[in-house]
Amino acid sequence: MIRVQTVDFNPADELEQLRSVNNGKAGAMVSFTGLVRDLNEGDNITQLTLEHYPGMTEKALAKIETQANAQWELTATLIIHRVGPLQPNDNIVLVVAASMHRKQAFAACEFMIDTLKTSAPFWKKESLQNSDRWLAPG
Amino acid sequence: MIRVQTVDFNPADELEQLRSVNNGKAGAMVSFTGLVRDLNEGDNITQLTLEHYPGMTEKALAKIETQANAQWELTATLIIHRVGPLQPNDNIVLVVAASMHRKQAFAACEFMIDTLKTSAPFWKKESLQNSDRWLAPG
Amino acid sequence: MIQLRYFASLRESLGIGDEQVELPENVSDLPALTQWLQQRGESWENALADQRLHVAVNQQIVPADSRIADGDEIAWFPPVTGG
Amino acid sequence: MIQLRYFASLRESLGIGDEQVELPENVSDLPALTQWLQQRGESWENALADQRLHVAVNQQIVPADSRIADGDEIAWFPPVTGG
Repeated sequence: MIRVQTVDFNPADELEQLRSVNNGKAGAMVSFTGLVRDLNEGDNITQLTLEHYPGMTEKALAKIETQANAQWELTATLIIHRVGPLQPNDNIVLVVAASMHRKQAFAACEFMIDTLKTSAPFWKKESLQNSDRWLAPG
Repeated sequence: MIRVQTVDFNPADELEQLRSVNNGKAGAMVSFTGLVRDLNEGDNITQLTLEHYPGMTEKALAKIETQANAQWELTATLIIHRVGPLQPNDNIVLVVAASMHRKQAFAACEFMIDTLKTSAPFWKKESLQNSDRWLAPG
Repeated sequence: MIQLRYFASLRESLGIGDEQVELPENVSDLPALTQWLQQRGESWENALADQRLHVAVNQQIVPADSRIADGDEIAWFPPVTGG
Repeated sequence: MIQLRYFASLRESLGIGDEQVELPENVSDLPALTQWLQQRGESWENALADQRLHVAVNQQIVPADSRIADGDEIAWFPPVTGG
Protein backbone atom coordinates (compact mmCIF):
# COMPACT_ATOMS: atom_id res chain seq x y z
CA MET A 1 0.00 0.00 0.00
CA ILE A 2 1.26 3.49 -0.78
CA ARG A 3 0.10 6.89 0.47
CA VAL A 4 1.28 10.43 -0.27
CA GLN A 5 -0.21 12.91 2.16
CA THR A 6 0.20 16.27 3.85
CA VAL A 7 -1.18 15.11 7.20
CA ASP A 8 1.00 13.37 9.75
CA PHE A 9 1.02 9.62 10.21
CA ASN A 10 1.77 7.53 13.27
CA PRO A 11 4.37 4.83 12.53
CA ALA A 12 3.19 2.99 15.61
CA ASP A 13 -0.42 2.80 14.45
CA GLU A 14 0.67 1.81 10.95
CA LEU A 15 2.82 -1.04 12.29
CA GLU A 16 0.06 -2.20 14.61
CA GLN A 17 -2.38 -2.11 11.72
CA LEU A 18 -0.04 -4.22 9.57
CA ARG A 19 0.46 -6.62 12.46
CA SER A 20 -3.25 -7.04 13.01
CA VAL A 21 -3.84 -8.03 9.39
CA ASN A 22 -0.71 -10.21 9.41
CA ASN A 23 -2.51 -12.82 11.47
CA GLY A 24 0.52 -15.05 12.06
CA LYS A 25 1.77 -15.23 8.46
CA ALA A 26 4.95 -13.15 8.77
CA GLY A 27 7.58 -13.62 11.41
CA ALA A 28 9.57 -10.50 10.60
CA MET A 29 8.63 -6.88 10.05
CA VAL A 30 11.23 -4.23 9.28
CA SER A 31 10.37 -0.54 9.23
CA PHE A 32 12.25 2.58 8.23
CA THR A 33 11.10 5.95 9.54
CA GLY A 34 12.62 9.11 8.08
CA LEU A 35 12.45 12.17 10.34
CA VAL A 36 13.16 15.85 9.81
CA ARG A 37 16.51 16.71 11.38
CA ASP A 38 16.96 19.96 13.25
CA LEU A 39 20.51 20.43 11.97
CA ASN A 40 21.96 19.95 8.48
CA GLU A 41 25.43 20.92 7.25
CA GLY A 42 25.88 22.86 10.46
CA ASP A 43 22.75 24.97 10.07
CA ASN A 44 19.63 25.00 12.21
CA ILE A 45 16.61 23.94 10.19
CA THR A 46 13.40 25.78 10.99
CA GLN A 47 11.24 24.05 8.38
CA LEU A 48 11.50 21.46 5.64
CA THR A 49 9.13 21.67 2.68
CA LEU A 50 8.48 18.60 0.54
CA GLU A 51 7.37 19.16 -3.03
CA HIS A 52 6.23 16.30 -5.23
CA TYR A 53 4.82 15.55 -8.66
CA PRO A 54 1.21 14.51 -8.08
CA GLY A 55 0.38 11.48 -10.19
CA MET A 56 3.93 10.54 -11.09
CA THR A 57 4.94 10.24 -7.42
CA GLU A 58 2.22 7.69 -6.72
CA LYS A 59 3.20 5.71 -9.81
CA ALA A 60 6.86 5.73 -8.80
CA LEU A 61 6.04 4.47 -5.28
CA ALA A 62 3.72 1.77 -6.60
CA LYS A 63 6.48 0.61 -8.95
CA ILE A 64 8.95 0.41 -6.06
CA GLU A 65 6.49 -1.74 -4.10
CA THR A 66 5.93 -3.97 -7.12
CA GLN A 67 9.69 -4.40 -7.64
CA ALA A 68 10.21 -5.30 -3.98
CA ASN A 69 7.43 -7.88 -4.05
CA ALA A 70 8.87 -9.40 -7.23
CA GLN A 71 12.37 -9.69 -5.76
CA TRP A 72 11.57 -10.92 -2.24
CA GLU A 73 8.94 -13.09 -0.56
CA LEU A 74 6.91 -10.47 1.27
CA THR A 75 3.57 -10.74 3.03
CA ALA A 76 3.02 -6.97 3.18
CA THR A 77 4.63 -3.70 2.15
CA LEU A 78 3.79 -0.11 3.01
CA ILE A 79 5.15 3.23 1.85
CA ILE A 80 3.81 6.49 3.31
CA HIS A 81 5.42 9.80 2.33
CA ARG A 82 4.42 13.23 3.51
CA VAL A 83 4.48 16.41 1.43
CA GLY A 84 4.16 20.08 2.33
CA PRO A 85 5.76 22.04 5.19
CA LEU A 86 7.27 19.95 8.01
CA GLN A 87 8.98 20.83 11.30
CA PRO A 88 12.09 19.27 12.90
CA ASN A 89 11.40 15.76 14.25
CA ASP A 90 8.28 15.38 12.11
CA ASN A 91 7.82 12.10 10.29
CA ILE A 92 8.70 12.34 6.59
CA VAL A 93 8.46 8.78 5.36
CA LEU A 94 7.60 5.28 6.59
CA VAL A 95 8.59 2.14 4.68
CA VAL A 96 7.67 -1.31 5.99
CA ALA A 97 8.35 -4.81 4.68
CA ALA A 98 6.91 -7.94 6.31
CA SER A 99 8.15 -11.42 5.48
CA MET A 100 8.48 -14.91 6.84
CA HIS A 101 12.22 -14.35 6.60
CA ARG A 102 14.09 -11.65 8.48
CA LYS A 103 16.84 -11.19 5.86
CA GLN A 104 14.26 -10.65 3.16
CA ALA A 105 12.36 -8.10 5.25
CA PHE A 106 15.57 -6.14 5.86
CA ALA A 107 16.68 -6.30 2.23
CA ALA A 108 13.28 -5.29 0.88
CA CYS A 109 12.84 -2.40 3.32
CA GLU A 110 16.30 -1.02 2.55
CA PHE A 111 15.75 -1.46 -1.20
CA MET A 112 12.46 0.45 -1.06
CA ILE A 113 13.84 3.46 0.82
CA ASP A 114 17.04 3.51 -1.28
CA THR A 115 15.06 3.39 -4.51
CA LEU A 116 12.57 5.96 -3.27
CA LYS A 117 15.43 8.37 -2.57
CA THR A 118 16.84 8.09 -6.08
CA SER A 119 13.76 7.64 -8.24
CA ALA A 120 10.56 9.01 -6.66
CA PRO A 121 9.81 12.63 -7.59
CA PHE A 122 10.10 14.45 -4.25
CA TRP A 123 12.17 17.56 -3.58
CA LYS A 124 13.23 19.03 -0.26
CA LYS A 125 13.66 22.68 0.54
CA GLU A 126 15.18 23.65 3.84
CA SER A 127 14.30 26.87 5.60
CA LEU A 128 17.13 28.28 7.71
CA GLN A 129 16.96 31.28 9.98
CA ASN A 130 17.15 33.84 7.16
CA SER A 131 17.16 31.89 3.91
CA ASP A 132 15.89 28.86 2.02
CA ARG A 133 17.82 26.26 0.04
CA TRP A 134 16.91 23.30 -2.15
CA LEU A 135 18.69 20.10 -1.19
CA ALA A 136 20.89 18.19 -3.60
CA PRO A 137 20.92 14.36 -3.53
CA GLY A 138 23.20 13.24 -0.69
CA MET B 1 17.73 0.52 26.52
CA ILE B 2 16.95 -3.17 26.98
CA ARG B 3 13.93 -4.91 28.50
CA VAL B 4 13.10 -8.59 29.03
CA GLN B 5 9.47 -9.04 29.98
CA THR B 6 6.50 -11.39 29.97
CA VAL B 7 3.94 -8.69 29.22
CA ASP B 8 3.26 -7.55 25.69
CA PHE B 9 4.74 -4.39 24.24
CA ASN B 10 3.42 -2.09 21.54
CA PRO B 11 6.03 -1.45 18.83
CA ALA B 12 4.10 1.65 17.84
CA ASP B 13 4.24 3.20 21.29
CA GLU B 14 7.90 2.31 21.63
CA LEU B 15 8.75 3.95 18.31
CA GLU B 16 6.69 7.02 19.15
CA GLN B 17 8.44 7.23 22.53
CA LEU B 18 11.85 7.05 20.86
CA ARG B 19 10.79 9.67 18.35
CA SER B 20 9.57 12.03 21.05
CA VAL B 21 12.92 11.93 22.86
CA ASN B 22 14.80 12.14 19.54
CA ASN B 23 13.92 15.80 19.24
CA GLY B 24 15.32 16.28 15.72
CA LYS B 25 18.70 14.61 16.26
CA ALA B 26 18.25 11.46 14.16
CA GLY B 27 16.96 11.43 10.62
CA ALA B 28 16.59 7.66 10.36
CA MET B 29 15.00 5.03 12.57
CA VAL B 30 14.99 1.34 11.64
CA SER B 31 12.98 -1.21 13.58
CA PHE B 32 12.75 -4.98 13.49
CA THR B 33 9.69 -6.69 14.96
CA GLY B 34 9.71 -10.45 15.42
CA LEU B 35 6.29 -12.10 15.52
CA VAL B 36 5.08 -15.58 16.41
CA ARG B 37 4.23 -17.44 13.21
CA ASP B 38 1.18 -19.66 13.05
CA LEU B 39 2.92 -22.23 10.87
CA ASN B 40 6.42 -23.71 11.08
CA GLU B 41 7.84 -26.60 9.11
CA GLY B 42 4.33 -27.35 7.89
CA ASP B 43 2.81 -27.62 11.37
CA ASN B 44 0.22 -25.40 12.98
CA ILE B 45 1.64 -23.69 16.04
CA THR B 46 -0.75 -23.29 18.96
CA GLN B 47 1.71 -21.70 21.36
CA LEU B 48 5.35 -20.61 21.52
CA THR B 49 7.10 -20.57 24.89
CA LEU B 50 10.21 -18.47 25.39
CA GLU B 51 12.62 -19.52 28.12
CA HIS B 52 15.57 -17.36 29.12
CA TYR B 53 18.45 -17.19 31.58
CA PRO B 54 17.56 -14.36 33.97
CA GLY B 55 20.58 -12.22 34.61
CA MET B 56 22.70 -13.52 31.77
CA THR B 57 20.08 -12.58 29.18
CA GLU B 58 20.07 -8.94 30.26
CA LYS B 59 23.87 -8.85 30.19
CA ALA B 60 23.94 -10.38 26.71
CA LEU B 61 21.44 -7.82 25.38
CA ALA B 62 23.28 -4.92 27.01
CA LYS B 63 26.50 -6.13 25.41
CA ILE B 64 24.84 -6.25 21.98
CA GLU B 65 23.66 -2.67 22.43
CA THR B 66 27.12 -1.57 23.50
CA GLN B 67 28.72 -3.27 20.51
CA ALA B 68 26.25 -1.62 18.12
CA ASN B 69 26.88 1.81 19.60
CA ALA B 70 30.64 1.29 19.35
CA GLN B 71 30.45 0.26 15.71
CA TRP B 72 27.95 2.78 14.35
CA GLU B 73 26.97 6.39 15.04
CA LEU B 74 23.63 5.90 16.76
CA THR B 75 21.47 8.34 18.64
CA ALA B 76 19.32 5.65 20.29
CA THR B 77 18.96 1.89 20.50
CA LEU B 78 16.24 -0.30 21.98
CA ILE B 79 15.89 -4.05 22.48
CA ILE B 80 12.73 -5.52 24.00
CA HIS B 81 12.32 -9.31 24.21
CA ARG B 82 9.36 -11.17 25.64
CA VAL B 83 9.53 -14.44 27.57
CA GLY B 84 6.89 -16.95 28.65
CA PRO B 85 3.97 -18.36 26.66
CA LEU B 86 3.04 -16.51 23.45
CA GLN B 87 0.32 -17.01 20.84
CA PRO B 88 0.56 -16.78 17.02
CA ASN B 89 1.00 -13.19 15.81
CA ASP B 90 2.17 -12.03 19.27
CA ASN B 91 5.18 -9.76 19.37
CA ILE B 92 8.37 -11.57 20.39
CA VAL B 93 11.08 -9.00 19.98
CA LEU B 94 11.56 -5.39 18.98
CA VAL B 95 14.96 -3.97 17.99
CA VAL B 96 15.35 -0.31 17.03
CA ALA B 97 18.35 1.73 15.89
CA ALA B 98 18.19 5.50 15.34
CA SER B 99 20.93 7.41 13.56
CA MET B 100 21.63 10.51 11.52
CA HIS B 101 22.50 8.11 8.71
CA ARG B 102 20.09 5.64 7.17
CA LYS B 103 22.74 3.05 6.21
CA GLN B 104 24.04 3.01 9.77
CA ALA B 105 20.56 2.58 11.24
CA PHE B 106 19.88 -0.40 8.95
CA ALA B 107 23.27 -2.00 9.61
CA ALA B 108 23.01 -1.56 13.38
CA CYS B 109 19.45 -2.88 13.59
CA GLU B 110 20.28 -5.97 11.54
CA PHE B 111 23.47 -6.55 13.55
CA MET B 112 21.56 -6.41 16.82
CA ILE B 113 18.87 -8.91 15.82
CA ASP B 114 21.40 -11.23 14.13
CA THR B 115 23.64 -11.19 17.19
CA LEU B 116 20.70 -11.62 19.54
CA LYS B 117 19.66 -14.74 17.66
CA THR B 118 23.08 -16.37 17.99
CA SER B 119 24.29 -15.16 21.39
CA ALA B 120 21.49 -14.16 23.77
CA PRO B 121 20.27 -17.00 26.01
CA PHE B 122 16.69 -17.50 24.86
CA TRP B 123 15.12 -20.82 23.87
CA LYS B 124 11.90 -21.43 21.95
CA LYS B 125 9.54 -24.32 22.46
CA GLU B 126 6.71 -24.80 20.01
CA SER B 127 3.41 -26.37 21.01
CA LEU B 128 1.70 -28.23 18.17
CA GLN B 129 -1.74 -29.83 18.27
CA ASN B 130 -0.60 -32.89 20.25
CA SER B 131 3.07 -32.39 21.06
CA ASP B 132 5.82 -29.93 21.96
CA ARG B 133 9.23 -29.44 20.41
CA TRP B 134 12.29 -27.31 21.16
CA LEU B 135 13.52 -25.34 18.21
CA ALA B 136 17.06 -25.68 16.85
CA PRO B 137 18.89 -22.61 15.53
CA GLY B 138 17.67 -21.91 11.98
CA MET C 1 -1.91 20.89 -26.74
CA ILE C 2 0.89 19.66 -24.54
CA GLN C 3 1.09 20.00 -20.77
CA LEU C 4 4.40 21.36 -19.45
CA ARG C 5 5.45 21.10 -15.80
CA TYR C 6 8.43 22.47 -13.90
CA PHE C 7 9.33 21.44 -10.35
CA ALA C 8 11.30 22.56 -7.30
CA SER C 9 14.25 24.91 -7.94
CA LEU C 10 13.49 24.91 -11.68
CA ARG C 11 9.92 26.04 -10.99
CA GLU C 12 11.29 28.88 -8.87
CA SER C 13 13.89 29.90 -11.49
CA LEU C 14 11.27 30.03 -14.23
CA GLY C 15 8.55 31.52 -12.05
CA ILE C 16 6.00 29.04 -13.42
CA GLY C 17 4.85 25.59 -12.34
CA ASP C 18 2.80 24.38 -15.27
CA GLU C 19 1.30 25.54 -18.52
CA GLN C 20 -0.53 24.21 -21.54
CA VAL C 21 0.82 25.16 -24.96
CA GLU C 22 0.21 24.20 -28.54
CA LEU C 23 2.88 21.82 -29.77
CA PRO C 24 4.84 24.03 -32.19
CA GLU C 25 5.22 23.00 -35.82
CA ASN C 26 8.42 21.07 -36.50
CA VAL C 27 8.83 20.10 -32.84
CA SER C 28 8.71 16.35 -32.43
CA ASP C 29 11.34 15.57 -29.81
CA LEU C 30 12.62 16.88 -26.48
CA PRO C 31 15.73 18.69 -27.80
CA ALA C 32 13.57 20.69 -30.23
CA LEU C 33 11.01 21.49 -27.53
CA THR C 34 13.71 22.59 -25.12
CA GLN C 35 15.29 24.79 -27.75
CA TRP C 36 11.91 26.35 -28.52
CA LEU C 37 11.34 27.10 -24.81
CA GLN C 38 14.83 28.55 -24.46
CA GLN C 39 13.94 31.22 -27.00
CA ARG C 40 11.69 32.75 -24.36
CA GLY C 41 14.64 34.56 -22.80
CA GLU C 42 17.82 34.27 -20.80
CA SER C 43 16.28 32.73 -17.67
CA TRP C 44 14.76 29.94 -19.77
CA GLU C 45 17.93 29.50 -21.77
CA ASN C 46 20.03 29.11 -18.64
CA ALA C 47 17.63 27.09 -16.51
CA LEU C 48 16.91 24.46 -19.18
CA ALA C 49 20.62 24.17 -20.06
CA ASP C 50 21.27 22.50 -16.67
CA GLN C 51 22.56 19.03 -17.54
CA ARG C 52 21.38 17.61 -14.20
CA LEU C 53 17.71 18.12 -15.07
CA HIS C 54 15.53 15.06 -15.57
CA VAL C 55 12.70 14.95 -18.06
CA ALA C 56 9.55 12.88 -17.69
CA VAL C 57 7.12 12.29 -20.51
CA ASN C 58 3.68 11.20 -19.36
CA GLN C 59 5.08 10.70 -15.85
CA GLN C 60 7.91 8.39 -16.88
CA ILE C 61 11.53 9.52 -16.84
CA VAL C 62 12.86 9.31 -20.40
CA PRO C 63 16.16 9.96 -22.21
CA ALA C 64 16.80 13.60 -23.11
CA ASP C 65 16.43 12.93 -26.85
CA SER C 66 13.04 11.19 -26.67
CA ARG C 67 10.26 11.95 -29.14
CA ILE C 68 7.10 13.75 -28.03
CA ALA C 69 3.60 14.01 -29.43
CA ASP C 70 0.50 16.14 -29.10
CA GLY C 71 -1.29 15.41 -25.81
CA ASP C 72 1.88 14.55 -23.90
CA GLU C 73 2.60 15.74 -20.38
CA ILE C 74 6.24 16.81 -20.20
CA ALA C 75 7.98 17.65 -16.92
CA TRP C 76 11.45 18.98 -16.10
CA PHE C 77 12.91 18.70 -12.63
CA PRO C 78 16.20 18.59 -10.70
CA PRO C 79 17.48 15.34 -9.15
CA VAL C 80 15.02 14.01 -6.57
CA THR C 81 15.67 14.26 -2.83
CA GLY C 82 12.79 12.53 -1.06
CA GLY C 83 12.82 10.02 1.76
CA MET D 1 29.16 -24.00 47.12
CA ILE D 2 28.62 -23.68 43.39
CA GLN D 3 25.38 -22.83 41.62
CA LEU D 4 24.45 -25.14 38.75
CA ARG D 5 21.80 -24.25 36.13
CA TYR D 6 20.30 -26.22 33.26
CA PHE D 7 18.09 -24.70 30.56
CA ALA D 8 15.50 -25.59 27.93
CA SER D 9 15.63 -29.17 26.55
CA LEU D 10 18.55 -30.00 28.87
CA ARG D 11 16.51 -28.91 31.91
CA GLU D 12 13.69 -31.18 30.76
CA SER D 13 16.03 -34.13 30.11
CA LEU D 14 17.57 -33.84 33.57
CA GLY D 15 14.34 -32.95 35.34
CA ILE D 16 16.04 -30.15 37.24
CA GLY D 17 16.56 -26.43 36.55
CA ASP D 18 19.05 -25.41 39.19
CA GLU D 19 20.81 -26.63 42.30
CA GLN D 20 23.51 -25.63 44.73
CA VAL D 21 26.22 -28.17 45.47
CA GLU D 22 29.55 -28.24 47.29
CA LEU D 23 32.40 -28.07 44.82
CA PRO D 24 33.83 -31.61 45.03
CA GLU D 25 37.48 -32.14 46.01
CA ASN D 26 39.81 -32.41 43.03
CA VAL D 27 37.34 -30.66 40.70
CA SER D 28 38.83 -27.44 39.36
CA ASP D 29 37.71 -27.31 35.74
CA LEU D 30 34.62 -27.91 33.62
CA PRO D 31 35.62 -31.35 32.24
CA ALA D 32 36.09 -32.67 35.80
CA LEU D 33 32.80 -31.15 36.95
CA THR D 34 30.95 -32.60 33.98
CA GLN D 35 32.46 -36.02 34.62
CA TRP D 36 31.45 -35.81 38.26
CA LEU D 37 27.85 -34.93 37.32
CA GLN D 38 27.73 -37.72 34.74
CA GLN D 39 28.28 -40.24 37.52
CA ARG D 40 24.76 -39.49 38.72
CA GLY D 41 23.34 -41.91 36.15
CA GLU D 42 22.63 -42.62 32.54
CA SER D 43 20.39 -39.61 31.87
CA TRP D 44 23.11 -37.30 33.16
CA GLU D 45 25.81 -39.16 31.30
CA ASN D 46 23.94 -38.91 28.02
CA ALA D 47 22.55 -35.39 28.37
CA LEU D 48 25.88 -33.79 29.29
CA ALA D 49 27.70 -35.68 26.52
CA ASP D 50 25.90 -33.58 23.90
CA GLN D 51 28.65 -31.71 22.07
CA ARG D 52 26.27 -28.93 21.05
CA LEU D 53 25.80 -27.78 24.66
CA HIS D 54 27.18 -24.38 25.66
CA VAL D 55 28.59 -23.68 29.10
CA ALA D 56 28.48 -20.32 30.86
CA VAL D 57 30.50 -19.56 33.98
CA ASN D 58 29.20 -16.58 35.92
CA GLN D 59 26.89 -15.76 33.01
CA GLN D 60 29.61 -15.63 30.37
CA ILE D 61 29.95 -18.35 27.73
CA VAL D 62 33.36 -19.99 28.16
CA PRO D 63 35.40 -22.74 26.46
CA ALA D 64 34.50 -26.27 27.57
CA ASP D 65 37.86 -26.76 29.32
CA SER D 66 37.69 -23.61 31.47
CA ARG D 67 38.65 -23.62 35.15
CA ILE D 68 36.04 -23.13 37.84
CA ALA D 69 36.18 -22.05 41.47
CA ASP D 70 34.06 -22.10 44.59
CA GLY D 71 31.23 -19.57 44.36
CA ASP D 72 30.88 -19.86 40.59
CA GLU D 73 27.54 -20.03 38.79
CA ILE D 74 27.79 -22.65 36.04
CA ALA D 75 25.10 -23.12 33.40
CA TRP D 76 24.64 -25.65 30.58
CA PHE D 77 22.27 -25.05 27.72
CA PRO D 78 21.53 -25.97 24.09
CA PRO D 79 22.18 -23.51 21.24
CA VAL D 80 20.09 -20.38 21.68
CA THR D 81 17.01 -19.69 19.55
CA GLY D 82 15.68 -16.27 20.55
CA GLY D 83 14.59 -13.33 18.45
